[in-house]
Amino acid sequence: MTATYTPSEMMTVTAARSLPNGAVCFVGIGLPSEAANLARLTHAPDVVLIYESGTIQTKPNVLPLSIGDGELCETALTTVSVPEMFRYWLQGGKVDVGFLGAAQVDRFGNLNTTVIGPYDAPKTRLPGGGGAPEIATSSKEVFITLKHSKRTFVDNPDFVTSVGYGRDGKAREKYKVIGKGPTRVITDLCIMAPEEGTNELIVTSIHPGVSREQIIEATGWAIRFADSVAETAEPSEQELSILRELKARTAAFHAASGA
Amino acid sequence: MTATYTPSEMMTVTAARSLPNGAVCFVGIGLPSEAANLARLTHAPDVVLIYESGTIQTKPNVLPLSIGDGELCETALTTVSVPEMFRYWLQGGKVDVGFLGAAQVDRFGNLNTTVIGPYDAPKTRLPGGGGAPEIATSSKEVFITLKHSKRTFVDNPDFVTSVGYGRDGKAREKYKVIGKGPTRVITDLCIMAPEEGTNELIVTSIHPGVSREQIIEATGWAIRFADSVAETAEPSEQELSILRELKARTAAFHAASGA
Amino acid sequence: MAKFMSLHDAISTYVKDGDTVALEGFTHLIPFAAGHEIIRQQKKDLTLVRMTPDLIYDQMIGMGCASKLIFSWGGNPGVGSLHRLRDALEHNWPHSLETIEHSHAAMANAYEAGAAGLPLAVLRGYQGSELPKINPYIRSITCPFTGEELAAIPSIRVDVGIVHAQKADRQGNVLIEGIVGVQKEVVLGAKHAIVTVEEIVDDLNNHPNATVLPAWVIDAVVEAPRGAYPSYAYGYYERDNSFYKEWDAIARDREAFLAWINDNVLNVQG
Amino acid sequence: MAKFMSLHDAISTYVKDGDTVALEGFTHLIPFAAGHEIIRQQKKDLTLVRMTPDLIYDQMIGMGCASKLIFSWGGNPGVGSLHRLRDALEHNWPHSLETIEHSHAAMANAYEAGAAGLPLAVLRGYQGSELPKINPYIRSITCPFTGEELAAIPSIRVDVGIVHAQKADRQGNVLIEGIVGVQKEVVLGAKHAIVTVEEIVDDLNNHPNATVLPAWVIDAVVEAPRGAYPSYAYGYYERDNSFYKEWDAIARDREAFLAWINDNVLNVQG
Repeated sequence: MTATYTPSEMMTVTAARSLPNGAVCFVGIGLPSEAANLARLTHAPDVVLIYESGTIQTKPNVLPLSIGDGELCETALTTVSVPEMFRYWLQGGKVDVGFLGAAQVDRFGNLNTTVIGPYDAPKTRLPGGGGAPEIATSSKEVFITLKHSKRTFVDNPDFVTSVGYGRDGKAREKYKVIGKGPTRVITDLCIMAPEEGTNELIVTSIHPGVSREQIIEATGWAIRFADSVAETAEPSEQELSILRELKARTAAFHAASGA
Repeated sequence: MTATYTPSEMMTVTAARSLPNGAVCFVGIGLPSEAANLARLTHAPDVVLIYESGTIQTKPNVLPLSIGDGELCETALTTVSVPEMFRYWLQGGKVDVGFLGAAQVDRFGNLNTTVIGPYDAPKTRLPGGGGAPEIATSSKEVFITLKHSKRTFVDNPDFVTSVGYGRDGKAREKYKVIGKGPTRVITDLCIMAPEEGTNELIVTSIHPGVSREQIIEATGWAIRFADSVAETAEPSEQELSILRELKARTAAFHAASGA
Repeated sequence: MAKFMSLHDAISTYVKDGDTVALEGFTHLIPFAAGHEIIRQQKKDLTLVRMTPDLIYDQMIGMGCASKLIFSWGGNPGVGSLHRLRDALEHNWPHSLETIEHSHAAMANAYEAGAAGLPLAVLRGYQGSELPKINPYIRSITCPFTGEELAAIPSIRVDVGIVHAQKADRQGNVLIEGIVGVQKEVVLGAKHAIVTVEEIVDDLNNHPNATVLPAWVIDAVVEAPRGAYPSYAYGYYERDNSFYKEWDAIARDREAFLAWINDNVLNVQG
Repeated sequence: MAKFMSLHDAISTYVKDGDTVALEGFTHLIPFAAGHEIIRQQKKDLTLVRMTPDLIYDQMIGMGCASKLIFSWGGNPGVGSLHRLRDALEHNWPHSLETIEHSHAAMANAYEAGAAGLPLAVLRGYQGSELPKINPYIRSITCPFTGEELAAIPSIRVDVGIVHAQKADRQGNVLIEGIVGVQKEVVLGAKHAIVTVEEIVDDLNNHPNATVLPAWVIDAVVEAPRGAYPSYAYGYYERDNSFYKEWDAIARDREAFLAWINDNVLNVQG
């Protein structure tokens, strides 16, 4: 019997499964935070979650709305200053996986979170880089998770805030000291990975019930598929119930907070 | 009635009186520590004492033997890491007075704590710079205290560990960002200060009962005297009794420690 | 040496039109009370520095206090955009706003270097990012030992640094606990520092390695209970995540924004 | 990820002849037990790094473990000289010792930069000092914003970092309190880290901003009660200042030194 689940749940569960137990993960807010905490509550109880607010090895009972909710500090092993977080823990090479979301990603895994349109006369001003530019380069590898659409998977973005493999796919060859870059992109439709040799993202696994046409339609460039494309395993009942409980706890908590 | 006191007590009391109440003082171990704590226990209750071990605003009940005795931490407002101490507090410009001792000082207030004889084939290997090279340059001003003798007040030292005014008296003109340098040297015979224009140390005050000849005899260069030389005020009964109690407490504590 | 002052007097004494000002606090301990007082006193032409402008700068920018913003992430955390910031950047309302944009790592390093009295911060940063193309203050140095090229940015040393903390003792020493962000760095690197606190106590009762700002690095200590609301103060009250969500609708609309400021800032005693 | 190991196994597993090793602890928490185990295992050709060599390196140098010393203040604090260090430098006994000499500020910055993963540390240091004349690793960089010349030195990232701390929990997370020195930095910048602790406890019970080293930055945790004696462990025992004074006479004389080591290190179980 397969469970009933939404594409969004499929994305979160798949993203969560990517994280190995024991990995040290620098967690972006939103989808990455949801996935990383689901991993911790399921197959990866010893995953180490770090947030840029300085909270190390945190185990929030509810998902934080911001990157610095009190819950993160209260459940952390310890909390360090923000300069120390970026200097010792991220730049110091302690992070196995940087887990990022983005407004836009291109075929080489470059992320735009800065601007749509010209920088000086923006059509849409996005929030900006935050921790991502250095999470993208100082983590040993990077996972990216975001919803799949032509607005998010774009060709030739207006800005590269955080590097994947650069606009030519070869940016990482220029730098001596840098992580591997994005090794996996998880969406609500599929899993992508950089193709060996070109570093172009190609589809390596398709979620159950999703067609190749759907993926092609939702991607802003001529997306290619690996020679052998897997079908992503469905979420288990247990994963779904833990995820749903987490989200319910979170909603109840944030509705009541600030009193 | 004048009290009976030793030249060493005269030196400590005079050094202590130099410190204004409320000054932030980066304290070297030994004579400076004795003087700075005497100041705190007498006329300068709000002097802020900082030790390079990271202890800030410390109020030791007994004099520490080392720069990092437990007493310093237990009586401090807070204790920071050693990198933070040197970066934020010293280099960050928070220190009014750097209070230093030395093995040797020359006519321009340069300090040698490194070596007697050639560096590569030392006659006597001294402990080295420790905190002094940057205390000498990052403090707003520097006080130096040491016993007066031809071994300590030398012409052309074998090494300049921590700069006063340089071997030519003009070193501070080269640097844009630096404190004023040594403004006062306190010995068991007299007080010296840099002469305006030349920056050469000249005697500005002579301790009671000390002759000019004694000072000349104890100085390794042709020491000069200010046009108007004061007589240093004697220690008061109160200063002496507080100093003696402090030293007695200290001796008793260290004899009993480590149990 | 810290003086105890009213919020009104602290802001009017130390914050001048045209100053470079940082109200810091990383999600936690954001000095909203102080920001509101700056709005009430109609300060102008400020260069505002903050890693995450958050609602407080959205409000100050919307009220025309700022001519320039130095920042690294300008969103409403977990909610979406800062609409007043966007309105300034996209439509010059209420007037144009110059920006200098960094990454978090760079700004955290710049505050650190400012506290350390250095003119620049050095980090392994911005590799492959296009931020250096639009920010002329991102340059580089070459390591004389390895030949590696590293990013260099100016340190941050502001005219006035403003932070909120849990406690001050009666001498004006301040304790900060929990997510401590860049608060120590902004204060140590500032020409003048204002600290608002939840309460003034006899004894900080602090851990030996706690984050304590001695009174002699602070100019003004202001008692401002709930002074970080709707952000939070660890040990006192929680973040009002609901208000952060509600802000999205308020700030989307210029009239709704002005009405909110009128009711909640201008017509409120500081 | 930290493993609980015996002192013997931790040293024999991670410390190899020829390694660059730092046993740190600024006056407080000096890892004497670990240093003695290195002597017992007769490690050779080590490059020893420590701001203040203290008695522990005096002993290791006297027993011929080191071929090189990187340091910034080589005295017996409050007492005088380190006679074994001086004998090595002045008379090559038991053999010659190369030195690289810095100031405290420089070494503290170098450890900080090592923890931060940088190849160099940048500081406003060594102005007017003659140390750059005898240390070729003191160079400079020029600030691209102000033109100021600043000192640059290589960061410190050792093969094995060894520190002593108060407590580890049963997962191997370590709490350090009091004078924390450069302990965090040496561990974070090291290829391998060994931490000896006073005791292993169920819960660190730590303050939210305490200095905690997570188990995943440590290779070996060793229970070594009184492992910092004759230095001290805040909350456990005080510094034996009397022994520091007595050491002066012991270390002055080669025979007395060898006898002391024989009785107190070699013939003692690790």
